[in-house]
Amino acid sequence: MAYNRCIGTRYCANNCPVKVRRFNYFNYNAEVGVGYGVEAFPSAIEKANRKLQALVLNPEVTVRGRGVMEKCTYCVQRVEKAKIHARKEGRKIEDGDVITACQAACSTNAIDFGNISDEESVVAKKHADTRAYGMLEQLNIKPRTMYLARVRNPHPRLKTTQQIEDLATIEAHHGHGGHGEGDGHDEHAADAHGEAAHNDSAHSDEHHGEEQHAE
Amino acid sequence: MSLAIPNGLDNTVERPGERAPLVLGNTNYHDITESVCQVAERKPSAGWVGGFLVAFALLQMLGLLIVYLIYTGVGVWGNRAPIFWGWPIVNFVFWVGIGHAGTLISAILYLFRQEWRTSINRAAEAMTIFAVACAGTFPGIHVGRAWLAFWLAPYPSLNLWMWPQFRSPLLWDVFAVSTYGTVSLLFWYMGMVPDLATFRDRSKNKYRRMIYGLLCLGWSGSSRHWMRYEKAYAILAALAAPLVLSVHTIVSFDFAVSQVPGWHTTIFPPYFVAGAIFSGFAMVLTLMIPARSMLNLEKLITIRHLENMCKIILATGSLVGLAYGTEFFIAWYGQVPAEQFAFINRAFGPYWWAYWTMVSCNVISPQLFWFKKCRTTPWIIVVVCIFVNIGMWFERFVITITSLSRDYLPSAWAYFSPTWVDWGMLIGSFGLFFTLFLLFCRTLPVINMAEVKSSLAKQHHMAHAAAEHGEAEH
Amino acid sequence: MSDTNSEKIVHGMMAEFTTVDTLLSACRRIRDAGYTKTDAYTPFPVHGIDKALGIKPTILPWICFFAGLTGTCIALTMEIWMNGVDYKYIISGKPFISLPAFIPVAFELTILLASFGAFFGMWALNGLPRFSNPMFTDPRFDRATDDRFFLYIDAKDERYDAAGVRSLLTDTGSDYVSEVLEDNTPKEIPRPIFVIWGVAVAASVIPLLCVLLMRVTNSSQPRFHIFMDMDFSPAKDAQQVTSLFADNRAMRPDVPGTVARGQLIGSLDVMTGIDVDSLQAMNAPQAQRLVAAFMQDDQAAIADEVTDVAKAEDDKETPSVMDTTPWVTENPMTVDSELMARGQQQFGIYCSVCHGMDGKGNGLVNQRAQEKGFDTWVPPSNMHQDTLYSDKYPDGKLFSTISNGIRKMPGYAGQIKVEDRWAIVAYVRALQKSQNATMDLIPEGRKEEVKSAVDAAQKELQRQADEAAKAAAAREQK
Amino acid sequence: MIMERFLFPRWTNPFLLVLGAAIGGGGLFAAAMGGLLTDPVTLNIGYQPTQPVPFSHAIHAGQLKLDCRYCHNTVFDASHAAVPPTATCINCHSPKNEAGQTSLAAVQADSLNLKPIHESWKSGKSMQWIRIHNLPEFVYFNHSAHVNSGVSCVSCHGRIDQMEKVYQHEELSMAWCIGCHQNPNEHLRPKEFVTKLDWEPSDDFWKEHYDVANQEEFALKVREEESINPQRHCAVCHR
Repeated sequence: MAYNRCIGTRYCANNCPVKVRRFNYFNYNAEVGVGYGVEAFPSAIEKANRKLQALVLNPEVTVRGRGVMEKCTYCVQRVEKAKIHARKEGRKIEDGDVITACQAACSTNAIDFGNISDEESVVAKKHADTRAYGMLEQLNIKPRTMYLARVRNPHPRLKTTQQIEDLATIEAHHGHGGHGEGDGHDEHAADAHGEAAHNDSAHSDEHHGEEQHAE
Repeated sequence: MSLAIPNGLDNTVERPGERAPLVLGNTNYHDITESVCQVAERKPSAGWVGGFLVAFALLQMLGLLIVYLIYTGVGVWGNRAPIFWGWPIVNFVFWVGIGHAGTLISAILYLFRQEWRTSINRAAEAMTIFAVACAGTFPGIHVGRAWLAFWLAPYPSLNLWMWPQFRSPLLWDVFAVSTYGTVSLLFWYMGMVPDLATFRDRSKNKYRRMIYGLLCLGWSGSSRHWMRYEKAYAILAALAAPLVLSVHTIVSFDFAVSQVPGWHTTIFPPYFVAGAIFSGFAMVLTLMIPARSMLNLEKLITIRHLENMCKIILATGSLVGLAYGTEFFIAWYGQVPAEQFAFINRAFGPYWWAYWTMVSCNVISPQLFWFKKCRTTPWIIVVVCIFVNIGMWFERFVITITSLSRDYLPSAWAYFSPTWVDWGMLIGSFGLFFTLFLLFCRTLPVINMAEVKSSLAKQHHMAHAAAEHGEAEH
Repeated sequence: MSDTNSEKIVHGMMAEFTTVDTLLSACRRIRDAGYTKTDAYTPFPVHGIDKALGIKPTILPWICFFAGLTGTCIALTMEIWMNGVDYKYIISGKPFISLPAFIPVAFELTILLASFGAFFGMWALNGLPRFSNPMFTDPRFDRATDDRFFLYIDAKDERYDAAGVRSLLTDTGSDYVSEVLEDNTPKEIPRPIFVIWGVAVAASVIPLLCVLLMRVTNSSQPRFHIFMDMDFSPAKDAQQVTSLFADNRAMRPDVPGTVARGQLIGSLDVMTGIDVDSLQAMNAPQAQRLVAAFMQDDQAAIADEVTDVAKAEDDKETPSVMDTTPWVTENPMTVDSELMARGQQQFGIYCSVCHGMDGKGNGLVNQRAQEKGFDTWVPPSNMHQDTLYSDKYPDGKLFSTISNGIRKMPGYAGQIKVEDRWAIVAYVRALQKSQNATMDLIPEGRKEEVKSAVDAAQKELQRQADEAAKAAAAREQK
Repeated sequence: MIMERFLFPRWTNPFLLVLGAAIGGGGLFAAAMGGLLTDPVTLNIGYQPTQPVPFSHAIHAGQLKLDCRYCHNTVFDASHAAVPPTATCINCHSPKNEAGQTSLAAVQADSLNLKPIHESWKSGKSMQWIRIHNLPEFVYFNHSAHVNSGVSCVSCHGRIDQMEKVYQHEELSMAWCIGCHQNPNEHLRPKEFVTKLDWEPSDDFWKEHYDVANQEEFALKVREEESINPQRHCAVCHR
């Protein structure tokens, strides 16, 4: 999101199939003085209510004004910082360079973040996992965020015939097109990234066997 | 010089080998001038003054609400995730639809040589302009930062050096609606120039004469001018005809190009255009029927005109009904679960009331026009047309809001409820429309005198020729 | 009719008709009579009159066609250039030059420009707007837009002759034939209009001059923000002020008693240049004070603990703390060419300003201070004295001097990173060595190279000295 | 009576031409003025505020050849090129005490101009320097990313070392940033000369050190080697 370029038609939000976008309908920073009238002068910011300021707004991202769309940016400030850091050191982004805020906060380490165009990275490997699936993939929206399906009935000898067949189809499918996502991002090679999360909610084939969390 | 048409003749009856007259009464050219000019020249009636005051008050309310909106933020509307487009867009599409009839009557009926258009085209065109003005208001104020809406224009900014995104249907929409507004305005104005010259030449007052003189650009009625004028008019009609079809097509792209279930359908362009013509004609009739009696124009806008328009309403209304059916068929036939759900949800989901209001107003009520009695009785026409207007507003409501409120993920479903600002702006937009329309009635020629005279001349010529023919036979 | 009328210019002759048919037959008659500069004025377009008068078809359709074509070209060029060439941006995987997506705008602009062509072209070809027209002089002509039809023969016509035309027109059945005369309204454009225009043009120069002045001069006023959205952020950036903290600084110092992650370089020994374990054994209270000061991030206290210079100078009997402290004697960094380069660079930035690039204590700041003769200035030390060599002045002590200053030299701990200070130490050692180095110290392979470089440098120095001497001699002579 | 009928005077016909020309000319003039007025050269360049202390970059950076990093020491490491704390000034300008002594070797210890610095040093309150090169806060310019790629200070700040009183020398508009991101070649130089504002390579410099013919070739080579490909998507500068 380039917040400063957004004029707020909200068309993107309508079209977002997963409805993750939110809109700044009002000026939620009025308290700290960033308004659209006389209050907008910087000197008044200091005089204004300090409540929000005490929450320590992140200086590395734009504090959104009124009338702009809002979206998770995959912590672009951290991504850019890591990219610049890696550039100074003359190397490529590696696993662990970018820790997104959600990843840092996740108490069960369920989130991985990294460079999906680097086949050796953890996320790329998890994207290639047979358990990996994207939300609403059938719409051809090519999500970069992937989830991992539950692990069920791990012992081969306990698998039902149905499960073995299913697994065979899934594996065949991944063998063909599983690595496609990274290819379109040459220009953004360094920031191509993705997530892989262990998902503990039900996937499509609810009726197959036991469920087990992959911790 | 009068024509031998008895006063009060029923011109809705077709006699073989003979054209029914389009102008009634003992009419000559001067009578036409008189009956049209009296509308603007006499003192305003109490009804006009009252109507204008009400409309103007509503316009003020719209203005104040816009100020409030821009000062506070677009959250004053009922738009909430996931319904990011609410009433403003419903109103926009509704008004754009209304704005189709005028240019359609002027352009397409002109190209098809439908003489009966001459009495109604001016007012219908004016209505088009005013409806487009109402429509243009909404997307302008709908964006979150209205003061930056000029970023949509492809102007060279020395500061940013950024260009708009031509692959987005929203930008097509900007171009379509602004082009449509501009061309309609040119078309309307150009058609009015000879009549403005008539107004000039009848002016008793120096300033009136000066103002109309300026507006009519020194029109003298020279045959050379008329020839180029007619050519230009024909060309503009030929250009406006595809334009009028394209506008609602492109507006429908805003929806059809997206991937919201219920929006993403290829039927939208023709369906929107049919709906637009339908609602536009309904609005023209809603206005014309009271206006013709209040402004004493019954001889010029005859029952035959009304009947013809009713036939078009019947046709387009049935087309719209067909489109509703087709949507359901395609949803079933396409076998996309999300799409199927969207349509079942429309008819039987939480907005069932809106859907069935739409269907009954748009598809069922115009079926009355199969009966000649209904299409020739003005009050029945008005009632049906008001229902059609309501129905067409609900059509846009159903498309925009039911589709958005329930799309792919049930975790992101919601129910829309409008705020008082939504209501105020809908009503205020009618204030804008009627203020402009009432001003138009008082200051500009409401009927295209030159064209009516021209068709009268043709009638006369034909009558003359028939008489001569008859004489020769005897 | 007054006398003035006879002097008026006669434009032509017009005749009034009441029906289309009489007009048309009159038109045919005058056409057949050979008149070409003729025209008819009617309240509505009369069909067949172009033939009756012999009017040629218009070129308007061509104007429209080319205007429309221009519209298409402008739209496509604009879209292709803007989205496909000048600023490429990936939008949902669509190609940069996406013709289907470009069609709607191209279509709309085609229609728009073609309509402009038809509209403006028509007025231009008609010579309109034209407000003053001799035809309007006659009040009877007002009915030309109502229900009367006028035929007009221009006086410029070759066959025009007033009496003949009048009789011809009367002959066609017109009951009103009249000469079209110039009206007597003023012909000259009123002077005030030009005055107003002139004033407007003159006034428009003022904004132009203002803008040009803005372009060439500096201003103490910051840039004007037209739309302030998000230009000023309530989030605090580095080095901004805030009312939230007593010291008004938005940047916060480290929490006392902690070392931020990633900020501990090596060990305390590396950070201070002191062998802290030995110090603990020798002078436990001092060691504790030092560590405490370090943990509090109290630069002044650290400096006090490390370099109690005043005490050392006043009390010559007790040995200075500087001498008794167990300094780190070996540079803890890996000394390699990279570190040396780093040291040289950092020395160049921070040290050379006073100590000079060669470390002899005569940097540009010193030179200027000496020149101006400030009594508060103390010349920096020459690093090439044996008391500063590593045997008497251990690396740790040099590090500590850089960090905390000594005597009148300020400490640079705040400006130079720990690793860089050690790099400077390494470089200073090399610099010291270089001054008294002999050829024996140079590896065999590079002796030649160094020798020639030294020779060249000496020659250059000699040349500079000679030049300086010459210049001095010249000055003296003057 | 008849003569009272209003007729447009005859001068209106020629006047229309004059009016047309005036409207056309006026429109062109207005458009040109609009463009000129909103041109960043008009709006942005030349901001020269008066600082609390008349610090002369011409003396310090020009004559005394202090490296930029002596004061702005974070520029190679951080996004922000630090404005020096009072302590950095005190390195050379420590105040006199009652006895007329300075705690450090000092120049201009009595100067009135330095009074605010000395007061700040005593009170511990920061100097209120006025920021000149101030981008809107939704722009995230990173100094270290640029200087480490070999973009000199002079590219954005001009010849600060010649400025008695610093002013904004470049547009610092988005179009200007994009211009360089589109074609950065002419702004690249070897990293060791980034802070040398007056650096002019000698004729054989490129041949001798980099084995290329000229700066253009050097730029291409270094871009290839260090993959310096400035990007133009929004998230590079906006977050």
